[in-house]
Amino acid sequence: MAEMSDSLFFSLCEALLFSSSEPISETVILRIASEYLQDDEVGPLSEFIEWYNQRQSGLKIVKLAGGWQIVTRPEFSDAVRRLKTTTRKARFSRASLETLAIVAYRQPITAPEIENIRGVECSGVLKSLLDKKLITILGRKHGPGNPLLYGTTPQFLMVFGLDELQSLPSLEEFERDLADSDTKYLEIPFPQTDDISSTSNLESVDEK
Amino acid sequence: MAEMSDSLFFSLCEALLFSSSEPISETVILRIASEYLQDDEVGPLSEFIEWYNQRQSGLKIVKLAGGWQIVTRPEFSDAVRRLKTTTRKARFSRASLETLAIVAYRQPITAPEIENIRGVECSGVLKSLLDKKLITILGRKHGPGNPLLYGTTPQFLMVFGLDELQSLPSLEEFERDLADSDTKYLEIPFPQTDDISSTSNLESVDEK
Amino acid sequence: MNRIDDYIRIKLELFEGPLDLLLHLIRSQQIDISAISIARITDQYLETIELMKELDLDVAGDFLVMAATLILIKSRMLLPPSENTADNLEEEDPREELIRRLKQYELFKEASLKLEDMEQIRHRMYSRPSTPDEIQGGKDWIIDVSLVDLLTALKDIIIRRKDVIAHIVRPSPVSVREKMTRILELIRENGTLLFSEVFDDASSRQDVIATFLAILELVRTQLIRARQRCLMSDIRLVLCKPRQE
Repeated sequence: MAEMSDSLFFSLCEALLFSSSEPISETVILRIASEYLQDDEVGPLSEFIEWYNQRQSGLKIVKLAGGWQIVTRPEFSDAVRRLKTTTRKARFSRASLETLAIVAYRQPITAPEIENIRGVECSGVLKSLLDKKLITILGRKHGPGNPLLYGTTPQFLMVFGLDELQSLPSLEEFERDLADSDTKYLEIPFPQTDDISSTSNLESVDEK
Repeated sequence: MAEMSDSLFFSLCEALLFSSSEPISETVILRIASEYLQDDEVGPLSEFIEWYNQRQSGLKIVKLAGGWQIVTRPEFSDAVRRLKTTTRKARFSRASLETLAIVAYRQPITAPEIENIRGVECSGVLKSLLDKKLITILGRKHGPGNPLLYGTTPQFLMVFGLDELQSLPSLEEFERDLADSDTKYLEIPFPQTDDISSTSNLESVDEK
Repeated sequence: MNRIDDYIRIKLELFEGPLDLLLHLIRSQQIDISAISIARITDQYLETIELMKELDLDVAGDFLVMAATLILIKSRMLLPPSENTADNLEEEDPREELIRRLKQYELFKEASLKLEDMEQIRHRMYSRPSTPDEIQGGKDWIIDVSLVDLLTALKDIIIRRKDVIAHIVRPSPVSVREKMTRILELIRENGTLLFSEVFDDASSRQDVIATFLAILELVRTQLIRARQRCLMSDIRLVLCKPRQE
């Protein structure tokens, strides 16, 4: 529990984080705190975050795209969604997710390189990912044709709940998982069909 | 202080109020709470508000326009305002983006030339781009009126993550990757060189 | 069309591409990717493609390319080892490249499933809605704009003003026309200009290229002439006499 001397700092941090709809960097928080508080009142941010996240609350602080942000706890997501009239956006198609995964792990990468890995043409998917600002153009590759290079954006980190790219699970982990799970193949007789709503009634056939 | 039985209700209320930018009525809060909690867990809202407002915090709940809303406490308003001026985003208007694009791709260029391309007057937009240090004055063009010549700045390169101006992708390259079948931009006669007919050669030489 | 056909159709439509289909065929055989029998997998693959055609599914070119690749590998597997490599070199497994690609694809497919999970967890956490006062200018700008926005803006202008302009989309910051003007000025001032001098104020490779193209263009349009006293001597640029003279 926080001591009284921390309280003003804690309250200021809470007010700052609350008032922003986007992650704020530690530097900005501490700079503003030091402008409004005595030096000895400004504590390390980690102390505030630890205190905040262990209280009984509907909220928690997470690190996203390099900054800190207050979000609602996942267990209240259904209730919060009831409040919002907006329905859940369409989830990502498998094509988008595959392409994003390739861009995320192999960036900077060119369109032909992505297509080579996926084995299919991907211009439509790239366009939709660019429109959603999940990927962007990083420049050009030096070499024949100087093709454009793509990479992920801070928005990608935000949407997938990542602090930084290094927080992505390593590909070696997947390799290990795949090696361990040779026997699980039978359980997945066909690709998952959650992208296409019309298959929901057919899923049951699958399970019979 | 809240008893344990209230905690879930309190947390839910906090999550709901947090996630809304507008006041929520007591009726709505209690209705949603009763959908997600046991009857005996849902307490009177006033108890939650009283508890919330007496904690040491940077926030408080106020009644506004017939509903309840979390706001930052007045004593932190300067700091919050400071945060907003620090992290405000320069959202680009269409006019700014278009002007910036023309300057980037046709620099050095004069205001009349930009206006000729955009078909509208753009002194205000140019001023705002100058203020943002995305463009700068490169000199004057020799000719009638000696108009100012504009070009992009190192700040421009930083914002767009480019190492040099030559890395700016051409629209053709962009379209090639995205191969947008609806809109055949490639059919638009491209560098139709008022310059010279051999510009297309320049492009290909560039890429070697 | 009956329910089973519908079912198969939907399943087939769901394959992301030839690699996805192959991976599925391999998984349903419960074998390791490295141990695939090309003959068997090729037959199954071709059958599936046939089925897709029967169901009037649009079989994309990518699927057919893979079919050809499989048949090629199959035929190479049937060939006896060639004589000149048999002695010292291990004959390369014709399946090698395909196996490598399948494994790579499988890895990213796995990664994409993980991304999906991550997105679902993230989506259950709501942040504060943004308010209008967060937008617009402040002192330290965080500029929320990308190259894609820039290109899109450019595209919009072109579409809107297509009749008026079609010449704004070259990313070359060095204008050949400017170089032409500059060279003409220099020649007019000095009466003549050495080819080597022209490049003195060229600041970059782009600049050199633009200057060179400017000279070619000036020569082509007969505004200047290039003269050389003897082989290997410096080229001298002079103005052409106006035609009407």
